[in-house]
Amino acid sequence: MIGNLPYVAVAMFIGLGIYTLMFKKNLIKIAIGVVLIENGVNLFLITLGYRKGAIAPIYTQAPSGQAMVLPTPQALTLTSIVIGIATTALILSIAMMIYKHYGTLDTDQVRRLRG
Amino acid sequence: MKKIIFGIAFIIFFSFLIVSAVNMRTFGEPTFSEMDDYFIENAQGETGANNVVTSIVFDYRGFDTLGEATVLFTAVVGIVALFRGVKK
Amino acid sequence: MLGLLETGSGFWSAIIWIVVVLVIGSIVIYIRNKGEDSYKKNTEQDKPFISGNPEESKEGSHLSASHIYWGFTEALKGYYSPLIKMHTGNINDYSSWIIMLTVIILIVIGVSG
Amino acid sequence: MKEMSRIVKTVTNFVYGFIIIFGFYIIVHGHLTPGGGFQGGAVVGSAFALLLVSYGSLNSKKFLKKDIFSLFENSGLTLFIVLGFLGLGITFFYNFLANSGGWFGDAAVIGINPGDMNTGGVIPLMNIAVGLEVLSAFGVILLTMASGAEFTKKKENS
Amino acid sequence: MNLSNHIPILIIAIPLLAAFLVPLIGRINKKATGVLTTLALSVSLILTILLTVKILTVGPQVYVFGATSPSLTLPSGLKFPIRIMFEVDAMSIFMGLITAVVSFLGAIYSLSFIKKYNGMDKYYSLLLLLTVGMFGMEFTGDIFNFFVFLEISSIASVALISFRGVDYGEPAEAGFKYMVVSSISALMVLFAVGIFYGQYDILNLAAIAKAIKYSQLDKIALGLLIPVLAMKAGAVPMHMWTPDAYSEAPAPITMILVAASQASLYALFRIVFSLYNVTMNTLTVGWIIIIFGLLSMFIGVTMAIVQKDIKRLMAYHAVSQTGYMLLGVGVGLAVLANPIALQKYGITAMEGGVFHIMNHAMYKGLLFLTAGALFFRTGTRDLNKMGGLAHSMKYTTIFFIIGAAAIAGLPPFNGFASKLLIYESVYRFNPLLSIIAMVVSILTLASFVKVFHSAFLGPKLPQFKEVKEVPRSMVFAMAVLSCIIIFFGLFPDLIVKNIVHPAVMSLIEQLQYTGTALGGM
Repeated sequence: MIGNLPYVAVAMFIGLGIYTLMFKKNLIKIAIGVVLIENGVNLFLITLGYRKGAIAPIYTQAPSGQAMVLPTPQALTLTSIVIGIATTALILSIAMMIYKHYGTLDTDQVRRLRG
Repeated sequence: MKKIIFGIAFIIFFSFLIVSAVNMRTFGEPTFSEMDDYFIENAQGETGANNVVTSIVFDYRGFDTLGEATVLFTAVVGIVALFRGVKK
Repeated sequence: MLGLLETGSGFWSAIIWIVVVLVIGSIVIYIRNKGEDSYKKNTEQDKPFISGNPEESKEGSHLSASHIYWGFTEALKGYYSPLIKMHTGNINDYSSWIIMLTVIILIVIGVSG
Repeated sequence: MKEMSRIVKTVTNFVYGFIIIFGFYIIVHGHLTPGGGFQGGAVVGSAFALLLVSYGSLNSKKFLKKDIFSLFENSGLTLFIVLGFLGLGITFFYNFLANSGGWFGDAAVIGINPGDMNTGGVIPLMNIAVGLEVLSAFGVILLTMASGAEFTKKKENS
Repeated sequence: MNLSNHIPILIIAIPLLAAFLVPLIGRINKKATGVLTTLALSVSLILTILLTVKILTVGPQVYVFGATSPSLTLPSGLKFPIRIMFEVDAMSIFMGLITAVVSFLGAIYSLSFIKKYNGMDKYYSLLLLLTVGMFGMEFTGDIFNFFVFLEISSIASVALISFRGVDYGEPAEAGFKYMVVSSISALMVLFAVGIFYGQYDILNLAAIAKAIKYSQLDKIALGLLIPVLAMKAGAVPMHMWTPDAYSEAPAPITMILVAASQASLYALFRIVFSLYNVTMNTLTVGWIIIIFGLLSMFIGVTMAIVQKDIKRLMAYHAVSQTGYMLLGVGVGLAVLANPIALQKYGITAMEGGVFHIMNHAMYKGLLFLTAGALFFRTGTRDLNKMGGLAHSMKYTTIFFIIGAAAIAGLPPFNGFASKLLIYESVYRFNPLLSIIAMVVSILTLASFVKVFHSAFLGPKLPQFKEVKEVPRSMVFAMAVLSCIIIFFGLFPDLIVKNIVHPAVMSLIEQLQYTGTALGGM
């Protein structure tokens, strides 16, 4: 159990993000919730690649005789971080646009489309 | 009322997350690592790059990287299109 | 045969259907063309009869969309009012429904094995 | 955004060149040391963010041009996909330069070594293409959102 | 260099290259952007048709990126693929065909439709990127690559939905809602990818399918994947983003969005059939999908009846029609472990569901285009303000009648053929489901009668005196779709036998899918 603490941290991240999405009423806070889930998932991927006592998978002047951590999760995380940046930038821009037209960021008022 | 139901749903979801976290394999001891061991051993010979992560990003999974650059491009075009009427 | 779709318990062919419709349609048109004997053109019979009331202007008589099926929605009020209330348009509810369904499906899958 | 005090501007003037050079170092050495096109591009992008914050969005318009950034972005991406297309003789994204002896074509020493710039095949070229794309994408995003912020604020007051 | 081996990547790479070039060309000449887009998408369409012919005659195709040969999935001595690969089988190319047709016609329709907005080059670039994302989702054989393309398509569609966000608030609101829900779905997919990677250290779909053990964690991954992909497809009760997004996007984009949500539906089917298949409890998961289908059908159509906005009404119908697909394929899934029932009615039900995907993309696309034509000329989407438009827009009226008859399942149009397959096979599974499906069909007809009456019939209204027929490129796009609908309606057996049946079989036979990627081990 205690060895799996990083996974529990991932669960906390995702849980907090979901909580923000479900119960917070501010559009910027919702964007933050999305970023929280994203960071949780990224942490999950990078956690999967860890190997005890291993070094980064780069051969340039590496210390000899040591195992290397798994490289694939690092590549995947890199990809998903950049995707996350793109998502966040777009969400925030749209939130700015909504603020211009509605004059508010409250989710209870940003609902002209319903029914 | 609605809030209570959703709150219960959230708590159950959170407990599922914790269960899956505890059920995950032990941290730091991957059970299978054949694909990654292949990369660590052969990346230098096949791509000539010292950095195994970079050789995965641009060679073995290069198409993902194209997709990722495309996502960034899409977001930029989308943001510029969203603010397109804005002068200064 | 071209156009013959096997459905497992029968078949469907649009070509046959069109032929049948053409035959029946021509019979109907034939009967209709024989006509009603007592009908005369350009008399009282041509005018619309609205229980003796005068005919409204053409523009005023167009029924707009929200009046159509008024009775239907009125009769099913008990079904519609909670349903429309469910569509709040609130983004929190959108994400909450997803989590809700995820939980239900996780439980169902977990129980059934 | 308003411009900030003279102290901030002076420090910015002193620092931003180093940040940009460091970013380009990370981009170019992506196949040898930790880093690569994305990371280096993000570092250069942070230099732009620093300039934008310290000089304010109106003043920084004079030296950060959105048009040039978007031109760079498109050309970086086009270079990237063209590099993918060039491998089409064998497969899309085939590393046709690796171990060929030409550009970036030296075979790497297997095992631990001090690093040789002239290795990696298309990887360094792709690093540069992606770095160009990412740094200009950051520039465009920052500038657009900054001018958008002015725009949305103005409407609120009127 | 034999180009015919490279068709799967060329279908994606050519629109992608065009998407990067469009902003560059837009600096020189704005008008050329539309032409370039149409050209790239037409090349893509032709290549898709060529690939369809090849797959139906030769068999599934794989394409490995960066390997020494396109079909070299396993380098010597390895048991699993290490590179990203495309795996295009009959089901993928079936969806790819829909994507190609719909996006090509959308681009042609846009040539006239988008003229009144500025920022044309960005619009076309995003349209191409959306198409690329859909193609990628359908062709890919790698689960992380699927996530990347899912994000491309959702970000491009968000940018297109909020394209009018400068001038109006509602498009920005719809875009925000769609962005949040699609990020949740994409991140849950990524979480599931992490779960698979952590257990098996593979990212290839076929290799995971071979290794899968249906452990506790696999169950959680399945429970995360089903709802989020069903949400992207617009299943009730997670459908609320659908009417918002569909009604606020420009009409040609709405047509493509329908196909994009079907790409998510395809992913759902691919994960359930090709990844898990009989390792899981197919009866339970089948019933989950059937219940999704029933709720979508019924709630979608009843909500549609009370709508006053024409595109919102059609969007609710899109939800309702998605229910038919889920119902048909769900019945097939429920009897997957039972070979006798599968032969008797399961395959027919799945044929109906899969055939309905294509039919729905065609007629719902046509209906959204007619709604766009009405909006183009009258400037409103409110049904209360319309009336008497049949006098001035004759072609649009005819196309609307064809589309409405097809969606309501009136013979001899294509909607009837696929609905008949679903009714007759589902009846043998459970008669009640079939009866509900028929009632929904009647209600669909009723609500389209309402649209037809209030928009097209009645006297010519004074405020619409100047209204005339829409420009030629819009009429062309609608006419092509109508011809496809009529052709499918007259000769459904050709389509079902030659395209739909192989697609269904490629879903059912998991061994064929894994064998193609892993060399029949």
